[in-house]
Amino acid sequence: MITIIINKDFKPKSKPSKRADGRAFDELRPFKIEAGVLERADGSAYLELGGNKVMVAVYGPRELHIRRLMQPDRAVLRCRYNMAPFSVDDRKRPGPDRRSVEISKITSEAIMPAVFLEKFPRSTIDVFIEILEAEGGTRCAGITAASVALADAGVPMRDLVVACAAGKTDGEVILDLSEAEDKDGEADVPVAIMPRTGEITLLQSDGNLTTEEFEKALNLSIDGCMELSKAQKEAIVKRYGD
Amino acid sequence: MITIIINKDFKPKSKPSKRADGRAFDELRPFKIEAGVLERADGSAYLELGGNKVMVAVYGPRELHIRRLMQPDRAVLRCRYNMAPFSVDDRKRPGPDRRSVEISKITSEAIMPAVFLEKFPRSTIDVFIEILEAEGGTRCAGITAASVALADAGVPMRDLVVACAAGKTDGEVILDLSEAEDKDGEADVPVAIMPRTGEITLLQSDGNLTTEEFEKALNLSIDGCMELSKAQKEAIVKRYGD
Amino acid sequence: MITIIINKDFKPKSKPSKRADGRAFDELRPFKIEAGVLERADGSAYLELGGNKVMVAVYGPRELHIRRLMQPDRAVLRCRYNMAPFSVDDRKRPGPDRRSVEISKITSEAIMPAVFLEKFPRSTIDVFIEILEAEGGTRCAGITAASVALADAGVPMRDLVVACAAGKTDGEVILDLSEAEDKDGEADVPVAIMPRTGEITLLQSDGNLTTEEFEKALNLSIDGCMELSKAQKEAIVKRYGD
Amino acid sequence: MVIKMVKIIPEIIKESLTNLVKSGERSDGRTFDEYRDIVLETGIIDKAEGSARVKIGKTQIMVGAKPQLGEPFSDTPNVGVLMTNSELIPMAAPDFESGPPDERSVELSRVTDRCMREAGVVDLEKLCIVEGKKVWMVFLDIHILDYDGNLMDAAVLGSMAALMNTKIPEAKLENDEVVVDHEKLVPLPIKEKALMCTFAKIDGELIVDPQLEEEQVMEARISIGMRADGSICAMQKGGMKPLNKDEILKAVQRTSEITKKLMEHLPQNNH
Amino acid sequence: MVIKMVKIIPEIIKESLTNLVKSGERSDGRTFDEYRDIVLETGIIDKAEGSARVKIGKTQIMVGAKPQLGEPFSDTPNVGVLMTNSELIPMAAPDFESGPPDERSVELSRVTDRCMREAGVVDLEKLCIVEGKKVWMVFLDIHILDYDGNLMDAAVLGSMAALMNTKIPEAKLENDEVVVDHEKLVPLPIKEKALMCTFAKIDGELIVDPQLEEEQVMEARISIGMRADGSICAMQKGGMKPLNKDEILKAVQRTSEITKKLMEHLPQNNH
Amino acid sequence: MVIKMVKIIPEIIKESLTNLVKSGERSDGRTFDEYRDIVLETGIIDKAEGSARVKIGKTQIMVGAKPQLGEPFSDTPNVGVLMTNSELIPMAAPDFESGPPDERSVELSRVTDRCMREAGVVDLEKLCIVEGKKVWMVFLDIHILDYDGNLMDAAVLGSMAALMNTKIPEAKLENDEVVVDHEKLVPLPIKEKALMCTFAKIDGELIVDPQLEEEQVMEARISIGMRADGSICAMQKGGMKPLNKDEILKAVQRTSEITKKLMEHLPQNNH
Repeated sequence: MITIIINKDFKPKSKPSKRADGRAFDELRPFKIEAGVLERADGSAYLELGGNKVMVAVYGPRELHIRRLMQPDRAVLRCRYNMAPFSVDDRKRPGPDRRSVEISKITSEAIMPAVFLEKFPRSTIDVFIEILEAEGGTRCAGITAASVALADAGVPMRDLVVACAAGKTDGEVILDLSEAEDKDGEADVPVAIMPRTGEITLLQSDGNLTTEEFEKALNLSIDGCMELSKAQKEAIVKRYGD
Repeated sequence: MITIIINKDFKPKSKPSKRADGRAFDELRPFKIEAGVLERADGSAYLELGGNKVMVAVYGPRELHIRRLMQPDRAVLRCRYNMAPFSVDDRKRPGPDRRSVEISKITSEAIMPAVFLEKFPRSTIDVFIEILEAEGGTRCAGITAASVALADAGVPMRDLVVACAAGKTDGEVILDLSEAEDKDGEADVPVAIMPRTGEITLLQSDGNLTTEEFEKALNLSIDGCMELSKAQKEAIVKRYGD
Repeated sequence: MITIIINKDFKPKSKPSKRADGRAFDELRPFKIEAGVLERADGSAYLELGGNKVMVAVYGPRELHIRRLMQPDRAVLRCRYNMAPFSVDDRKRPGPDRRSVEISKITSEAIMPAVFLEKFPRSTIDVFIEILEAEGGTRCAGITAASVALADAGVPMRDLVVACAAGKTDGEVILDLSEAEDKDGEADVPVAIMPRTGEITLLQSDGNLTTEEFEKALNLSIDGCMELSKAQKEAIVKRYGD
Repeated sequence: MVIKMVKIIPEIIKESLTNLVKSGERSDGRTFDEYRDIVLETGIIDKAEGSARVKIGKTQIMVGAKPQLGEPFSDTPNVGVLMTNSELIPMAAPDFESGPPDERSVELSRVTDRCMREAGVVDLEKLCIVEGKKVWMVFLDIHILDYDGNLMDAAVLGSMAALMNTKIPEAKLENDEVVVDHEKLVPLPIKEKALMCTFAKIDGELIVDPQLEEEQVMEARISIGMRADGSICAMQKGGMKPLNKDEILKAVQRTSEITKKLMEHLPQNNH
Repeated sequence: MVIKMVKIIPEIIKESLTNLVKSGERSDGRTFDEYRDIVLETGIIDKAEGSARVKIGKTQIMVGAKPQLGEPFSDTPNVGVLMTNSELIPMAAPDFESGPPDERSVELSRVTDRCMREAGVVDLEKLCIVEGKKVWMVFLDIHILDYDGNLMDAAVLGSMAALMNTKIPEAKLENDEVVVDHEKLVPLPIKEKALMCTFAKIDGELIVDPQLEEEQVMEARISIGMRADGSICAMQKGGMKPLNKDEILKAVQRTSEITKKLMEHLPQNNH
Repeated sequence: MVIKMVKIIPEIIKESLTNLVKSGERSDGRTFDEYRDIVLETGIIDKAEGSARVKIGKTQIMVGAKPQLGEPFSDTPNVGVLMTNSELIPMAAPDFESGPPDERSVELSRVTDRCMREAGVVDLEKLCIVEGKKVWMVFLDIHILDYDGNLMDAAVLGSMAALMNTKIPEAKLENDEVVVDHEKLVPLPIKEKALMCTFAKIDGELIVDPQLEEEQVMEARISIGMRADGSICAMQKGGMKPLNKDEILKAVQRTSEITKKLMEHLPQNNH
């Protein structure tokens, strides 16, 4: 029942790099994506990317009990990004903080363009993203896993949104910063796209970049997204067949 | 109007003990129970047990304003156990803490089996337990007083739930631990029963006991309950006559 | 569009004093009042009094969404007094504290008698008072500005409530204590009146006063109110014409 | 048995109470300047260093005082701290709710606090143990058990009595260490006595110590805190209608008389 | 596609489950004393000093243990601290909600905490570094991922396994300074083993390890924490109906048997 | 007089605004690259060590900066701290509510904070007084008074101006004591200048500085923070529809031009 795509045979396909883990500048960390990993949720997915471990549950479309949130012509999409207390080096106090509130908001906005919300007026689709272990890039990992969980829940979508970050460390623009690279890095550019059209649904930039470096980072992120996109689809195929 | 049962003539009825306050192993602390001690509440009771002073108010059955709590076929019973800030040695910060949340929950469960909730669909019965002074065994004292307050409010019940703890100190199983005995003690077993059937509606055990010791503590608690039960009934008779 | 009444030509009209800022005992600090200073609000006003800077916005009468607050026969008047974090010497943590909760309550009670609430059943009128800079006497400044903002919003009123404090420093009863005078002072008596009838809608006294001193402070406050009342009316005339 | 109905029909009660006041009477037979029966007990909670239970008619509150060692505020390094807190717990009335203190509860504790503080009831300087470092903080907790009107006067009376009842451990500085001796208890240093007197305005008349139904129909309320020496230490107007100046001055005058009698309820010395 | 309907029709399920129990059966074919399949993995979260994932049937939880340096409680200056927290995160069931822990969650963590603490699972005295000043505080966080009943037993099993899996840095007092060496990790000192065994009462019968639908129709619940030596270290009754004494004593007896088998799921040593 | 009705009829406004954009126009006559009138005043709050009021068209905000002594974060012991907070107070718009910051408010303050921090606007190392022990923490509080769109650019402009306006007391280490001289005020050390430029996408076109009605109908939003040297220090996409790569790169290019002009609104030196 459970689909596992382990990226074990991953080999560098480009020029050598000085990255601590030996990756090329345009190389993702090893990853795996599984669909349908939880019983109670309507849809679910599990994703590992480097040291990140992310679980996503989707409930809905279902009735929305809070009347003032209700939309007469479409479903509401609510995403909750949450870190487990044990997911980081120093225990995180349970409950939302400002960072998770912001990430929850932009995650909703990243996924929303792909979902046919207009098919489910007055209802809600709830996406719960749990970061079980964090090692840099969790917001993108959460979005990538959430799309798979939505598909697993049978929610009709235009496309499977996928997300990946590029950044800059030691003056070089590289793909998919690890936690260590992010900490010492100069910039981080998380991006989410709808791969069919290449349209961008999440974009942030944190740190200093020239406009050229930014463009390079943006392109690199999109390449990373395309690669993860394949794994998303394989996870769904493994779960449901073609 | 107010009924007072002072347990002043209480004398040891069993073998001598080494307890600090001179009680026998199966002896309750002095206690008194009064019904009808408040004006605004629909029902009320006051209980002293050793150094414990407990006041209970009951409101209801009354309309329930929170729709999502409403039950179509029965009343909701809501208990709130609260300690006054001055009730303990080190001032307690006002507001619920985890301990009082748990005690409120198990108090509700302890009382519920006795109440004919099905007679009052869509309504609520609210039980407010205020610990004015705490000296060990407040959860049981609260339950015992709450039953009297419910009866005083005219809430129809199968039985008057009554609660009492036994425990283990210095290797001996004894009834109704005082605060000092609880602090140095090895185990505490709070129990609530419906005395007509002997059925148990509250049971916790905290500390290490052999299965034999546990059974002894359970029996001792039930004996204590039976004794307190008489005082509950006398309090109600004193208030309303036979 | 915006009305400014700057009290620059203000000259002492009574006996000299030993007040740090050279004011006579019955002299207000320089002040100005403007109506209609915000775009989104239905009504607004800005007031300076000494170092105090106060902005008020009024929304309503508008629909009240919280059903349990709704009044079938009149509008609800809700006032929120809030200090900006940068308005005081030591940064104020955002959000309500006990002081602002009390001031919000008495501000509502001070303004309510003047408003024809019965004309707007089931609705709310919301008054938001922001203290941008505080230098003693902000609760009175807020009430005075709030009346102008209510008038600017077109809310029908019996009168324009106006507020001012008197107090006692160095054994002398004086009008309109500055922050420094309040800190070293012995008492403070904030008063709000409806100037047409002289009726008092706010009255507090904080500090020790003989009954004679209290009466003197009360009279002085009322005089201060009458002077501010003129400026309120001029602000409205400047905004709307006669 | 049926669900209990809300019992008050305010318009009818209002008319009846107003008519009574018009003819100089009150529903419980009191005169306009007469308090309900007051019962005051102190020292009722063994675990509280000071405590009092006050009944004014059917209104019943408990006040507990607990000292704690703490740091003084940086702008008053040589004085102790008095903290007043109150809770309108849901036990006391059908419309009181669980949760953080609402605006009525905040007003009650702040007015009580100002009355005690501005009157100089406690000699806070004597609560300083080490200047700028260690002082006694006294927490006054006002617990409302049964609400039948006039909480302000009950809270101030209970607080005054609880403070007079309070004993704190002796604290000394020995070899740069603060030694707190829980065996040697000394009375809290009480400097002044102050009480509060509340009037409700009904049909233009001021009546003292309003019971609940009078509060429910009153036009306005005025509470006046007064010291034993007759000076005003606190005042707070409440309610949705105005008062005029004469009414206020008359209330002050009457408070002077009434407070003298109220003071008799306090114990003679603190103990 | 239509909005999903709430799937449970409790009355019908209740009847069917009750009838099964009457005839000595359960909906998934288990006997009354039989647990669902248990899968236990430890050390799955690299950033947590100890971790475990427990699956009991379709119920799935994760537990992480993280040590932090802190001050001991003033009344127990020479022992470390174990803090247990749980969250019924909305991922795990359609009716779990975001927000501060509700009463079910508080009960779960408090019962787990008592079970671990009273059994003496961790040798807390060895977690003291400097008496009265510095001790290890171990935070146990119970994260519910998938809820299909019997969280109590899962939480205790996961907590026990996570603690046995926990390594803490060596901490020494050198020249009046606490030196914490993150390179030298030592196993958390485990003194005892304890697990919990929960029974649901349906139609007067006690069945172990209730799955969700059994919990939804049960009359009452009893959870019994037991140490490897057979002593009872925790007990908690739940549910809206009573239990009688015989049922309780029978449950204790059966727990002794079942716990022995449950213990086999734990690793032999802590590592 | 009747209760005011909600004034916006989004579909009609949407069509009208979209049609305008199609023909290269905007409702207030601006070009796609044109800001509304900007009014910037600094030093308006005497009690704040730095302050600014920004009006962009009818949008009005105030920013106050207040330094406080504090401890540095343990992983950056030799740098000061910049804390940014914003409140969408209910004064500013009919749909803003009292209470803790909502997600819009959190995003606003976090994006502003990143823009200031990543641009290196304040020389935080100079805010260290004693390494690991005492640093200046500068609190930036963004207070929204009137909301007519484009809060991001207003918040960054106001924050930049308030920081340039900020003076902090001289703090020195003398005989192991930190001496803070409130008479000697020194300007906050400003290292870089950075501003933000926000575009709304309507009908596929990007228009700068959207006013409220443009925000209400926009498909997406992109905010770009840029330093005086033309480097990108922050970026945040918003809104419910996607952007394509060309749109983003074009927005970056246009930001370079527009930011130069925006910078002219800032004072020449900090003072």
